[in-house]
Amino acid sequence: MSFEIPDVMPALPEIFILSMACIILVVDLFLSKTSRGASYMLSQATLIIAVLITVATFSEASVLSFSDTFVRDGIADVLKIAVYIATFMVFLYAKDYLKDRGLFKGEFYTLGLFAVLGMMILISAHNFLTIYLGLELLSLSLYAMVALHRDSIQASEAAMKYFVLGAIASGMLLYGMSMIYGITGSLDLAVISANAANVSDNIVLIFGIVFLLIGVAFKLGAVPFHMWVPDVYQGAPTAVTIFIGSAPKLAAFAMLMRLLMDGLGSVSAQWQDILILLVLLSLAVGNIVAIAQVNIKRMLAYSTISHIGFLMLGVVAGTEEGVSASMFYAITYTLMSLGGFAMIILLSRKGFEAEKLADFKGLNQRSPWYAFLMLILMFSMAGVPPFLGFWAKLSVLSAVISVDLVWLAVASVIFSIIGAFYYLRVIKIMYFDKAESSEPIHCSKDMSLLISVNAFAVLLIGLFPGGLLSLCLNVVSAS
Amino acid sequence: MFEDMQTVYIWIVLAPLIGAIIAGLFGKVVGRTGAHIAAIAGVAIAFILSLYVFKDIVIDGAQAFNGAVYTWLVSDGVRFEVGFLIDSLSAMMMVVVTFVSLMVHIYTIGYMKDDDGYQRFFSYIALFTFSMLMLVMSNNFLQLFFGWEAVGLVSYLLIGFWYKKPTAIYANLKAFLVNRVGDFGFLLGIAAVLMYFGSLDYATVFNNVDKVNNLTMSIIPNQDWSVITVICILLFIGAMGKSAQIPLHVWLPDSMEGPTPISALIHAATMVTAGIYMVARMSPLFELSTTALSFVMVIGATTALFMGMLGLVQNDIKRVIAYSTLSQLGYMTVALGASAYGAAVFHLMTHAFFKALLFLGAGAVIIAMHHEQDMRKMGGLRKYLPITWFTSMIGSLALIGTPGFAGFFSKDSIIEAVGHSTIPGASYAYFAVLAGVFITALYSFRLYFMVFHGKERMDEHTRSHLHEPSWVVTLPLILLAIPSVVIGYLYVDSMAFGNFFGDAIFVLPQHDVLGEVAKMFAGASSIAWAMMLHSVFTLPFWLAASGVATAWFLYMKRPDIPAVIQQRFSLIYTILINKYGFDRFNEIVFAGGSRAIGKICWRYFDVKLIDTFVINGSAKTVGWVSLILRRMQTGYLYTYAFAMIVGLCGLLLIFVYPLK
Amino acid sequence: MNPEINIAQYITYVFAAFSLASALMVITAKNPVQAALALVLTFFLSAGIWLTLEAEFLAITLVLVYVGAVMVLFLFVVMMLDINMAQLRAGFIRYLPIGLLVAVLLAVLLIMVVGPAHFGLEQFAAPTRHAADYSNVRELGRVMYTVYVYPFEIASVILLVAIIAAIALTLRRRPDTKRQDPTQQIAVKRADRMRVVDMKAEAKK
Amino acid sequence: MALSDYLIFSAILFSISVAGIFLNRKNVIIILMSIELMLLAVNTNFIAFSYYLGDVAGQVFVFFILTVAAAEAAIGLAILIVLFRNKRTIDVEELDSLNG
Amino acid sequence: MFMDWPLLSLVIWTPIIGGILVLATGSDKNAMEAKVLTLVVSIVTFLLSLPLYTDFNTQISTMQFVEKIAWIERFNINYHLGIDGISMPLILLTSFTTVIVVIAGWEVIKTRVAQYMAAFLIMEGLMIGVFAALDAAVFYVFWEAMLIPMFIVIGIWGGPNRVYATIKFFLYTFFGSVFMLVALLYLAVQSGSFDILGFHAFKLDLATQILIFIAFLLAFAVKIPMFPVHTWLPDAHVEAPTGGSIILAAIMLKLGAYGFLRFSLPITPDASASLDWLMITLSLIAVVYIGFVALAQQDMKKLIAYSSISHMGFVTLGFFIIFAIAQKDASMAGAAMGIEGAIVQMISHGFISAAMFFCVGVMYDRMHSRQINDYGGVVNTMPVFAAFMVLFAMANAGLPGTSGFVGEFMVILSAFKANFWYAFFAALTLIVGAAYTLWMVKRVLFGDVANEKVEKLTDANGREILVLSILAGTVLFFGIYPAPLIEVMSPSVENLLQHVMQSKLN
Repeated sequence: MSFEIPDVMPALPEIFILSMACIILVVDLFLSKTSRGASYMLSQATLIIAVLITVATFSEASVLSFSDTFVRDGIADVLKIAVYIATFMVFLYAKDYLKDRGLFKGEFYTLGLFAVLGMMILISAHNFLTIYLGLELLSLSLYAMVALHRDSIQASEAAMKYFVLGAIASGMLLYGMSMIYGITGSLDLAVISANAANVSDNIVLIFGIVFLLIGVAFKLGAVPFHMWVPDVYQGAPTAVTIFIGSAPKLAAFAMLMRLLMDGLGSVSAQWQDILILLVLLSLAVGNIVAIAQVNIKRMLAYSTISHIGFLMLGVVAGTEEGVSASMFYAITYTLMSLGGFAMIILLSRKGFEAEKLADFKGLNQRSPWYAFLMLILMFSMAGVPPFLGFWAKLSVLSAVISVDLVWLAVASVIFSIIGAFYYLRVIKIMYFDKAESSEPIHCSKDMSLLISVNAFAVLLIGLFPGGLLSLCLNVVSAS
Repeated sequence: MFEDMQTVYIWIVLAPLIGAIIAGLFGKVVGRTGAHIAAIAGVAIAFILSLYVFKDIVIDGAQAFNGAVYTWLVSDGVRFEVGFLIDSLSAMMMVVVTFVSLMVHIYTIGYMKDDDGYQRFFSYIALFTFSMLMLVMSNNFLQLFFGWEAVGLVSYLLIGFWYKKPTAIYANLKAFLVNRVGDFGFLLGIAAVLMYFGSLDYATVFNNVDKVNNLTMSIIPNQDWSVITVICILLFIGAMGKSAQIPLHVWLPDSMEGPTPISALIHAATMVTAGIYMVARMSPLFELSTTALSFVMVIGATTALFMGMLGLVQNDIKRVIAYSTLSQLGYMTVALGASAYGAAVFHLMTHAFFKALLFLGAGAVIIAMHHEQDMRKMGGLRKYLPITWFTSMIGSLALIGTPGFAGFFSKDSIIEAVGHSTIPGASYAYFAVLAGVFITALYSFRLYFMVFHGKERMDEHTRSHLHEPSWVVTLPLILLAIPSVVIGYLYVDSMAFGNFFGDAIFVLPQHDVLGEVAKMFAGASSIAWAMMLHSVFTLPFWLAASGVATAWFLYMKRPDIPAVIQQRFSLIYTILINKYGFDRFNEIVFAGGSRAIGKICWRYFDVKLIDTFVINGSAKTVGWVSLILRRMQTGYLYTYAFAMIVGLCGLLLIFVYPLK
Repeated sequence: MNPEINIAQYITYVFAAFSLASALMVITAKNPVQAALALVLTFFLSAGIWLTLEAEFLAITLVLVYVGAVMVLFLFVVMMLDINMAQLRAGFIRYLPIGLLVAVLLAVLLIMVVGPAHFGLEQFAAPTRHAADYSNVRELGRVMYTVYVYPFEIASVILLVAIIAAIALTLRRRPDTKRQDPTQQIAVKRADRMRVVDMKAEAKK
Repeated sequence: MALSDYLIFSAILFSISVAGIFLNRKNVIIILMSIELMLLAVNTNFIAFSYYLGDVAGQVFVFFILTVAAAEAAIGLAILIVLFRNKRTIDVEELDSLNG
Repeated sequence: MFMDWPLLSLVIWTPIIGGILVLATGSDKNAMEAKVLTLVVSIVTFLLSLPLYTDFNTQISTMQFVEKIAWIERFNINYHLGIDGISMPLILLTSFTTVIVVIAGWEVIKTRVAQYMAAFLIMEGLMIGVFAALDAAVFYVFWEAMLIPMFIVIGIWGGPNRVYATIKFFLYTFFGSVFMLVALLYLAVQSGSFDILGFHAFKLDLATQILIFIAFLLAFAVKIPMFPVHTWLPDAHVEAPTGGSIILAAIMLKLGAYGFLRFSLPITPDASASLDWLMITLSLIAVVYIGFVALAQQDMKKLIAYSSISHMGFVTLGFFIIFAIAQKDASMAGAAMGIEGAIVQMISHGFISAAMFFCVGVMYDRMHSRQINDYGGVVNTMPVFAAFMVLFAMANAGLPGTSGFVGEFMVILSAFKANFWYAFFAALTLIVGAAYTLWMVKRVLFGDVANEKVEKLTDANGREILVLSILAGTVLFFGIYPAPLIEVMSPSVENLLQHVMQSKLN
């Protein structure tokens, strides 16, 4: 057999991140406790440079490398940039929180960067194998990060649950992959796509797809494979929750898109119904159960589940518009989720986790500014215009309507009404309830700035969403 | 004098309005004197100009004026305008309205001199004059309705003038609402007019009656009703409200809670006759529907007789006159039903004078008695209040139709006209109006004797302060007494039987009862004289005379008998004292019923069914489902794993198994 | 039919049967050590099955990596954690029926699809066996560093992460052990050790 | 031997491992072992397919799965130890501080 | 002279940006600055909106002051604004009412003044945006965004049960509008853009039209609100601060009615025609049933709220009788009057309900009670105020000479053409409306001084009299001379009618 040395240039960002992660790992060993800031700074620099590298080499065209196990296209680049930025924000938001709790260690950053690498691999995967490995790299890093707060009973419990359920899910994913492999005879997504169309045995195909989808659904947190989400969100240190709740959703979306569109796009009729069922269940359970929550981290977890329902809606459509809408939704959701969790971090202090809804009482009296930021985020999550979340919903709804699934759109919006209630409740608590403490809110300048930028991005991109929407559509169409 | 008559008309309505604004908005600035000067000046200008218009139209025989002042709005090709139709009918009404109003204005200076709301009162009555003028001068239904409602508003404000009195504010609400019931029909009538005539202009409507004459409409499926009949009855429902015809009469007696001057002006002389005026104005329509005319006649006859009977048992001086007013309005309505529009309007005019006179006289008594209105505490006032006594006597004589007095001519014309009418219900009406004559005489002189003659039943303190009120009170009495005597004689020829109204009133030849009556006096140089001569041979005269005699016997000669009668005929008495139960019925069925419906609708439908059950219920259900689903998140790893496996099995069962 | 193949077939069936039996033991064993040992047995037997599928290298790897390393790690942890065995068994029977039901249901659902109807010999004919000089290891080796170099690199990163994670999570300096930190000792300042307290002279009562 | 025989074997193995996960209410370690069983089932699937398809990719996949599984086991056990240190137990039924 | 200015954008964004500036004044230490700034901004906006009237061409029915800029190319969404004779008066009403609201809240609001004022300014811009939008997406954005400030206003400055009320308000309206969103998206997907005028021309079969109509109905019926989805309104009104009630009644309710004109009727004319019986029934239920319910109220604000629902019944009645008229009479005479009457009713109700709520607010500020039973004989201590209140009560009861009469009158006239019974039930409001309004007036204003609290009342102050006078002037002006109002809307209504009568089915 002939073999060409693969072109490594498309994978430059991955290589860079990997190298930097290793460097930070080593550097951190030689840092004293007081100079841990260096690891942080290095990590942030890494992410910024990664953004620059990706932007500099950005191209909408699709490039395959490493014997077609790796693909770099516009979707990948956009999602990766989003991942870098999200992670950058996570690191910044997490800094004070980690410091207060004695978690300000190099491991957080190295594991974080490895998780980023895992996401990038997942995003650029073009082969079952790379999908699996990327997923595992990401998951293993996250399991470890959840457990990083070693003295916390909740964190270790959450990590254990996450780990076990994650392992089951990847087992199922693998089982599905084996089935698809068995009937299409390949692990390469393009080949699978070509072969799947000719498969005579639909039963086995759907059988495999069910298992595959369970793997993805777990990663996304879709019902009924969502059970880990609330527990992990609540149990993990908020600094980790914010990470789990943001960037990995982009990767999970990429995984969904790669598997279903790149790999099984030719047989979309076979998976559409399954996905619809997952969408409806996620919307229902996510929105309804969130109402009963008193812990805001848990509430946001259920909110995530419902958002995942919406996110998958675009993919249900199976069109370019649909996928681009979902991609837009993923990016949008990441941004909102970051802001939401950042608010929790903001209100937390040493020895105090502001994770009860009641901790937000009277925030408007204590700090109108932060209350306003949270208001933007909550309304955006509820899908009220002019905020970003509305356009995300509009895009996916428009996508499903354009494939004549109007009933699905109607069902979705009904659930979003239920959903609006608990977002409103947060606002109600902030604005209409009396503050229990008049203590002013302290936080570092950089965090304050970033959280403002974050919330205002939700508003401003909401006012001018055209660029991002077009970008998503263009990259999806080009690949 | 004026280049353009339209300017005159505009000033006629504007002058009282300006007076009202000055007295109302700037009452504090201009003070009491300023307020009454402004209001009286306004009305006086209106009166003088009205006289000028009367001369122009009636005496000089100028062409009737019909023109728009401005366009209210144009919609869908229909122009809604505010404009004037000045013909002999409106000219006459203008004079009556402004004259009585002026008298009442002057009288008020004395009557209200101690009241805190002096300026407010002048503002209201001036505003009333404006509204009433707008009503009578209107050349279209819209403006008619404007004035119609505006006088209702002022009436509302004036009945409740003493807003601290619970009875007053009850009465004004009642008055407004009952009037609204009438307006309800009126508005529908207007809508029907617009629908079938395409315009609200009188002229256009009357010119097009032929086109609509034979049309029918079906309100209840498969029941075709003549459009004209429907329109007329709907419009007449409006008149029933305003002119207090059974069963919408209930507000008028209660309206006596207002100060006496407005009882005279609004609830006797002018506003309540708006319905009569309106029907007369609509004669071209009503003439085409015998059904409507019968309806009008029966209602009017019933009112005339039965409301008069209520006057027999009242002891409140103003209420007696109020029931008398109701009865007289019934007479006018009967005349309308008999197509004797001229007689109706003629009676309207004479009634305006003598009823205003009676009311103002009663007011003078009330002032003198220190706001005592119970006749049982009066008596023998003749010597203390000579002018009041004399003018009141003139009023009473006019009311009962003593030959020569104003009321005689108008009332007799009506009775004769009804006698000649052949439409269904005419005989009942004829009986009613005849019986009414006796009743009228009886209650009128019952009042007269109880107040001015007989034993002095007031307490000592009151008696010691009894004296004739000042000239501002007596002057209007005298000025009103004059027309009460002479106006009938002067105008019976032209108004009732002549061509006074010209084109303003239209009567079909077969309905021309007044023409028939006139034939009786054919050959006489003056119908007035002929009527007077003829009267002594007619039933009404003797009925009236016997009424007076009965009153004298019962209340002067044998004051003990009424109590005996009261006991003997306690059932009838109870019925009368309860006013046939209309008030109770309305209170329980309509007022109570509405409130009950409202409460039931609200409590059970809005609150219970919609809010509690559907809205909060669905919210609760979601919350409940939420709690249940939440409980499924047990926290146990095996539950979660189990859920995943169940999910897997479920998906396989749903999507894979059916394919097999 | 070739008798040789038949024997291999029987061996496979026997291996499979025992493998499943020992797998059942894994999940039903009273003692985690027993479970671990049962798992080892399962792996061994499965490795045997893999051999019949001409995956010699992987079979060996399974034994070496799993039995040799992973299971030892398991045993090590089981021994290290001081677990009350008796207590851990409670409640198993109570949930057995429903668990069994679902497990059987799942098995049935799976088998209906993967059974002969879809994967019988008509659909997938048995491939001819490779010649004796065929090297499974070489085949794997040839693609591992060429076609699959990228996954290979990723796998190495995963192992690295596992190392980092394991260390980060379990390596700890016990708070109750007393250690000396020379840098701290040198950097000590007077204020850290001594506090000058100003006390007022107290008058005798 | 038909491919289905191998697949049925792994399907049963898969079911057993699944049952092991949710039947086990006391010991997290057994769950970890069940996961290993599950991966074994998957691996068998891949190898069987690889053999019947005559494609080496399946075996490569298994190779990586084995690698990852080892890493996974390491992290899983590490988490287990952390958990044990915190709670002094690995009883599944006591892992319920997070619920609802 | 203003034709070339982007006037619509100015009247939309001036208050919004002004609102943000007001927010920036921060804490209550700078309350005065915040108030003055708000007043200036609201007056400037009002002045900016005046040229919309003066420069309006009443001869044409097409959109005027059009602005169109590409906004979101991905969905072919344009920032497309423009007004016709229907939306222009409503915009003026909005900018006018905002000034009133600002003055109304001047001394009453004492906490978080800047936020309060800013909320109203932002709301103003958003509401004007709804009226001016010619792109469905732009419309929807404004439509929904408007809920946010109102939610906050009721929630922060509202009464004791404000949280329930405001969440009910938000979810209710949100419930309705999401269905509209789906319908709009469907139309956009089918027609390729969000252009509302494009929707008007877009052909749809009857089944689709009916579904779309129902989706729109849910949104607009909740907003108006129509029976039986009206129960949020009394709660919201009762709890809202005076300013909130005024805006809610004066403008927000009109948005729903406006939606029928801009969306339901022209986009789904055939569905509207086939479902007109439903709309008429609901409208008449609103007029009669809600009237009776109002009669049973003990809370003044609730009473006025129910009265609002009842009055808005006339609006929907006016819109939907046109089909019955067209059926009877091919010349359509009377149809335009129905719609014009309905629009006049919208405008007039804007003034009157604002005035009524302001009156209640004036008393509430002194007594801290809205219960009718706590009052009695207010006229003794507050004569000037009482005079105004009687005027507005009369206007509310539809007295001729006040603006309240015009719309009702036209609608009843028109309804008679459609069917006698429509007019009959609609005209019942003459009685019922007067009953609940005047009964309240009687119990609150008239009578002897009921208790010590009433005894201590002080008459309306200068600021209050200013507001009352402005409103009274407007109410009387439009009652006496409504022609200018009809004149501007006439061509647009004619145009609309022609469009609606053109079936989309073939």
